[in-house]
Amino acid sequence: MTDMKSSPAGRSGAAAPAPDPASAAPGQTATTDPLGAAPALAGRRRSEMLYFALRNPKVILGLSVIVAFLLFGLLGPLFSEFGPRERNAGPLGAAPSSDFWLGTTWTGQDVFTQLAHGTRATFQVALMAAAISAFIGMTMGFVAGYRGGRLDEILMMITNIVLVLPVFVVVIVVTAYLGISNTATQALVIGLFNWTWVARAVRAQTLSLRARDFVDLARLSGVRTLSIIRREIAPNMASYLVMTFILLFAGAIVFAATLDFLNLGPRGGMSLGLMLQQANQQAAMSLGLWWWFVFPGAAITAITGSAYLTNVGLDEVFNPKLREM
Amino acid sequence: MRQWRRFLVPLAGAGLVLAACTEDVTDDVADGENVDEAEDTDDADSANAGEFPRNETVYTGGAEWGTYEDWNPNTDGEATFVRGFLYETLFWFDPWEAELKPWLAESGEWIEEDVYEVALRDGITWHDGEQLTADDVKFTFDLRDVPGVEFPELDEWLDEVEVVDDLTVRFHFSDPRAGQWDNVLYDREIVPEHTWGEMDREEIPEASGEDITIGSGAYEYHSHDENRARYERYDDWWATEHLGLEMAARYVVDFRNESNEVAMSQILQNELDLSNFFLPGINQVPEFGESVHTFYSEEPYMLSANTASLIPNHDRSPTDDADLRRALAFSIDVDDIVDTGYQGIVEKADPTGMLPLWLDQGFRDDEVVEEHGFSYDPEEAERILDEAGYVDEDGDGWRETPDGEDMELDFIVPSGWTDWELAAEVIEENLHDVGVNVVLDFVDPGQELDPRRDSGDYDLVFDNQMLLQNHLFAQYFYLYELPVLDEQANRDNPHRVENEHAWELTQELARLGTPPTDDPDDDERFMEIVSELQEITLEDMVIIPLWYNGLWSQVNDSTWTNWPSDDPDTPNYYPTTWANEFMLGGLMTFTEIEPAG
Amino acid sequence: MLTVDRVSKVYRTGAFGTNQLTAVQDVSFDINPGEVVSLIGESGSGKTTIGKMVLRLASITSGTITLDGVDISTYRGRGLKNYYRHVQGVFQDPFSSFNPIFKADRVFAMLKGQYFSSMGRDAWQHKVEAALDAVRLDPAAVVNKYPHQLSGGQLQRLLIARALLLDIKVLVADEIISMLDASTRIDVLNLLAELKADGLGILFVTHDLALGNYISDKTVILQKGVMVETGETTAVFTDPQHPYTQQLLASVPRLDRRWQK
Amino acid sequence: MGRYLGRKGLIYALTLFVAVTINWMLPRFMPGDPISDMVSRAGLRDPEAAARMQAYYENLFGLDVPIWQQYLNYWGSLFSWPPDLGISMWSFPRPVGDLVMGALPYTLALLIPAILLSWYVGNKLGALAARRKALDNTVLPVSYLLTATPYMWLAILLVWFGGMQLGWFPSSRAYSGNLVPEFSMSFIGSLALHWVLPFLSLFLVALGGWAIGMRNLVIYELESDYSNYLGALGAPPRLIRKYAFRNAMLPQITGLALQLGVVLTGNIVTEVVFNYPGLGLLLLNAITSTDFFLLQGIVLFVVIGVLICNFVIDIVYVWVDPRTRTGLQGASA
Repeated sequence: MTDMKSSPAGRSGAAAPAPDPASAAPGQTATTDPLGAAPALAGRRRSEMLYFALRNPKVILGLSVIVAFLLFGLLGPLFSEFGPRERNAGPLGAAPSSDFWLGTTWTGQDVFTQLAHGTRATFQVALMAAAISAFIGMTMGFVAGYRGGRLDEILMMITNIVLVLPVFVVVIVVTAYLGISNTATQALVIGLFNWTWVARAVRAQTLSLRARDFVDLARLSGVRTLSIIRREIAPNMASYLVMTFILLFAGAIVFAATLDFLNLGPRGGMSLGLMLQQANQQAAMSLGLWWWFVFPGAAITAITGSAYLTNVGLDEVFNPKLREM
Repeated sequence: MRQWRRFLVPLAGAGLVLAACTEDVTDDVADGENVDEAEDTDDADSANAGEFPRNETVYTGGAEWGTYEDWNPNTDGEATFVRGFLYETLFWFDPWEAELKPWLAESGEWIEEDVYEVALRDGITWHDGEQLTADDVKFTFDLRDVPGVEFPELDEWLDEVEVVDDLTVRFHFSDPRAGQWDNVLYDREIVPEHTWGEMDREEIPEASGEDITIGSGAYEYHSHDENRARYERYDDWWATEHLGLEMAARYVVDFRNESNEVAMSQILQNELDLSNFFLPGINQVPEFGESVHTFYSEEPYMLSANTASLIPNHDRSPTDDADLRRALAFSIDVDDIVDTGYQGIVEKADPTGMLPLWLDQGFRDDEVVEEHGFSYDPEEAERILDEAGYVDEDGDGWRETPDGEDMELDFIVPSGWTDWELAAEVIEENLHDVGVNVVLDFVDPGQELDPRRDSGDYDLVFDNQMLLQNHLFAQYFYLYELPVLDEQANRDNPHRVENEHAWELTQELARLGTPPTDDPDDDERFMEIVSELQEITLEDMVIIPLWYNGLWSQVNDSTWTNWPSDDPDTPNYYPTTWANEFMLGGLMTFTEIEPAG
Repeated sequence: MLTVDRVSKVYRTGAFGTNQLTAVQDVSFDINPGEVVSLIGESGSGKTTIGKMVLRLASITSGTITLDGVDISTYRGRGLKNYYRHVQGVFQDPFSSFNPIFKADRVFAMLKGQYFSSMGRDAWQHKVEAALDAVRLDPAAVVNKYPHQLSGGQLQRLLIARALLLDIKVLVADEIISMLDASTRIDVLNLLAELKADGLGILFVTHDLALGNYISDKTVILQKGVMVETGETTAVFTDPQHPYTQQLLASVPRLDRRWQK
Repeated sequence: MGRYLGRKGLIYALTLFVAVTINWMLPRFMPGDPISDMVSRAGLRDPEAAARMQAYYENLFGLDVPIWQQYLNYWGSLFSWPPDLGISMWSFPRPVGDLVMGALPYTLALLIPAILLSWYVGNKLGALAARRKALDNTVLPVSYLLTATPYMWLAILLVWFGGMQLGWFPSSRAYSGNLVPEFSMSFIGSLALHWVLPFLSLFLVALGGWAIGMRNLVIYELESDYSNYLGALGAPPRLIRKYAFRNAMLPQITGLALQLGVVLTGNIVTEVVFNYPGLGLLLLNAITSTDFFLLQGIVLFVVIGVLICNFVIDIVYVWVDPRTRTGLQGASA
């Protein structure tokens, strides 16, 4: 059962605009037109793609920021002598200074340390959640698009049902009932509900790639279905899959931060959302401790914003029409 | 696109108007009758029924965490001000002097060993003009056997309520628990028989009471929605004539708030006059000392409302071992909790757990505390542990039990209660320092904490139900009440201690009035019992008192002044709106405030 | 050798397959070694569907297709793989037949992986070169090239060479020259003629009557999925029985006549 | 068109069925027993009284019948009028329906203007940006910044800056403390003043996304074959832009449906930050007080609301896109 939102018309990428219910970026994939991009890709070697990618200022800027934050999350904690929740690390509620670069919280926790640990946890959750969403969404999309028929109908029915459900509310409810004890569970819950647009988009493209003769030829060569999807179809969508993953990653960051902010996240650790939650709960605004809530929010914004930027850049790389604009 | 614009712009506003309309409608449906009534009784100068002039209105908050749905004074959990403003009690309790003061009652005394006589004030009327008489008092107390009504056990020791005349009531007791009875006297609101009596007795606990908010108090019900309840002054209040008390505020609006930080911004922006929220950091905002005040202008800033303690489970190994409990008591650095967790807005608790009120009354047995008390001393803690056989044999850094088993204490902490989370983390560090492995188990406060505490599924837990009450018996009821049930749901004895002797003493204590009474023998016996209970409690280290949770109270004096404080020029009542503490001075607070400027 | 017996194909469309579309109805013919059977019809007549059914790329709704007496629809897994050892296809659009992001000779590597995994490198190289030689392609010109760097004719010949690597008995050639330049068409046709001479059975799917006439031994004419005429090519073309065939033949432009109003 | 809407209707009906069923199942099959919690909270010492209370509540919440009957009753109560969503435990004994209806106007007052205005202004901005390079250079980065901003952060910044630093707007509640909801100028004025900041936090974040989407789509359309063709035919640029804009609108309308869930998410955190008494805050209250019946009621309401909005958007789509009317694409499988 196809519905027109994913019709194999030339604009199918554009017709699945809201990439991610939590990412708040409706037009993000609007111009991502992998079917249009495929022929462009066809004539180009991958190294050539990489060449363009590494010369696209958007990709460079976006990736640098993400990598910088990743490194900060990985290495930052090593440069701090404090624990993320350690009280009295410094004076109480101190403004940023040379000793405490990002200031301290109301109980004297070091904001820099919290930010480093929070960034690490946020990356962990987001990468795991994105991987889970990507796996489910792509599997559903590939299988539905490749096998077609009754299976396609059933899978798309499931997808459409989950698509219409207000995902965040569902996740909140599930979280509330189950209680989330660690980052892996949180990633799993986010991942489990955040794949629908991936499934639809991947299916639409699989559907169109599947109609190409080279797929039939692979079958005539005795290649099994799974290998055909993996070796013939997926590589043709590689650029799109990469971009999908980036969007999922950005979405999962916001998603996890929002859950943490509502105190529905894992207990005990530290994340960017939790920092915001604690700042809000401990009235950082009233106390005038702006550094407590400005930095974690800015970090989330910077990471997700950079992910979007990278995506736009990649879009230009894969879709030369855009590059000329 | 043009037509789009025409279509959209009004839509933006439409949502707001919709909100206004719908609210209006639900409000009419919910309490239309009462609004009409309020308008009827209004003087001609009542300009606008929907608006409360700022300078005639007191805004309060911090007492209501549910919703304003329970207008039934006969059950627990009523909406804020149902006790005190609408319905009143016979007495109120003044914690400064530790004595009951007459309220609806003119006087009350034990005329026989087991008979207590109350004389009501003359000329008290209900809001609808009916007289408040002894029959109303009898009606109120005769509800004691209805399941679900407050004081379910009163029936076990109060035999009969006798109406002598319109203004005199005698209570005949099978077991005259004087101390406990005082508690009932200032806690139980008298309700009018002519409204509540029309209901089937059995249905009374389930009634919302919203349609019969007729009390005797200083304020009448005005209206409410989920987030606020509004009260309007009752101008024929009896206390004006009898006690010369007047309520300066014509309206009182009480807010339910979602969170402390919201209350913080509201008190700073003069959107609350009296806030009974826990507002950590209130002593650090620029407004503090200017427009915003607490009871004390310096540490500890707050009066003490209850004792927060670490509760070890007596029903589980290894916390059933007094030596271990004692070692825990010595290893906890309460000052650290007070200084960093609370930034000095609470006070460290006395080892006996007694609230300052009782310390001031001289009930602390210093000798006992000297011998059995505790303070932060990790070395002593290690010594006790070593001696009791809690040593680290396998070298993993953690002590094992004397039986050689691994020891891991399960400490359940309500997640999201930041102050308790912090305190728990301090304790975790402290215990780790002496080699005791404790694991913080952050659980959902509503869903998991209460059931697990009540059923004894924990090793360690915080609790603060040792409350500010009229008599020390309450503290020892909390500590020793028997029998221990599968579900200790009434909040007493969550640590599941079984000490028959202590329980006997406690019950005996409840029969004695707080000294000084008219009977020196009783007073002597009272002191004996209290000393012995202190000794048992400390020796057995039943619970580990940590700090006094504050009677959180912050005021903004921009609109209303003369709030209670330790300044001799101001009243010194306990300024709280919490339902259980309101008759401890909260009500008196409102009789003292004055418009600013 | 390959027998198509009363084969039909019905597509289900719409939600839950509520609509049916009959693409092929009761078609029967057979192909013998060294025989070219042309399947002629206009677009939508079901000729490609038949080709796909023979190649097991589309399921058979009813009827049977047998190869050497074995029903091909029974093949699964290894059996199917073995079937493809004997039956192969070449399609209309050479560019679509190659995965655009890989080099063209990957189609050989794919076969090596599936069918000749034990064969040594040199032996394989030799075999590929022999196949390329058979289709008259210079290895140096086609190996290590991307599809877009090659011409349509080269690509089609690559595909035929690929099929030749296997031990094929039947080749399904679906419009294989319709997208080629006129100059390369004849080369491919001549190649087919050679293969036929070597005993290969060929199912030649085309919309072009003249081409069918030129190449085939037997002809099947399809109209809207129904087989309207079948028989020896010469018989069909000289003495068409069915009005549709007659009409078709009458409408074929003839090189030897001028177009007249 | 009928077929297209029929198919959509089928999806929605199935979604509703699944959502209602899951919603019904959650409190019954998840760990924890709400009724026991409620009884234990009442703190009865007498086990007999506790048992009586348990029975009373089970009867009250309809839990004293076989599970299949509970399920059927659940459906029955939904289709009765007014729908019976049960009784709240958090605000016992108020009906869940009452609570939801009380909170709904506030949420709608935030959501409807935020969604529609952000959509309108965002699309307008995006279309303008696609046309003017100079504008594009400012609109695009700002839009990316906005769309990457988490709702709660923007809300916190607005509270801090607009509410605390500047003191221009109240930063919590829906109307001032000295008012009673009624149809008066002062009340509506207060409502409007309290509405500004939470509205802005929703509006701004959503705005960015729409602007980017529209800009990209218009550029895409302007570069498309038909635009080039029109240009080659000598059509005036105005006309080409008009076509491009019209075509670019279509995905933006579909996007509106998909965006619904996102804005709803933002709405929850925004209401939490601003203590705005809408459904989001109610939802969180239901969760923190483990009021499963209220939770169920809200979720059901939200799901139905989202389904209705989706359906409306589908109808609008049919109205805007002629292809759906002829069933041109609806039939493709």
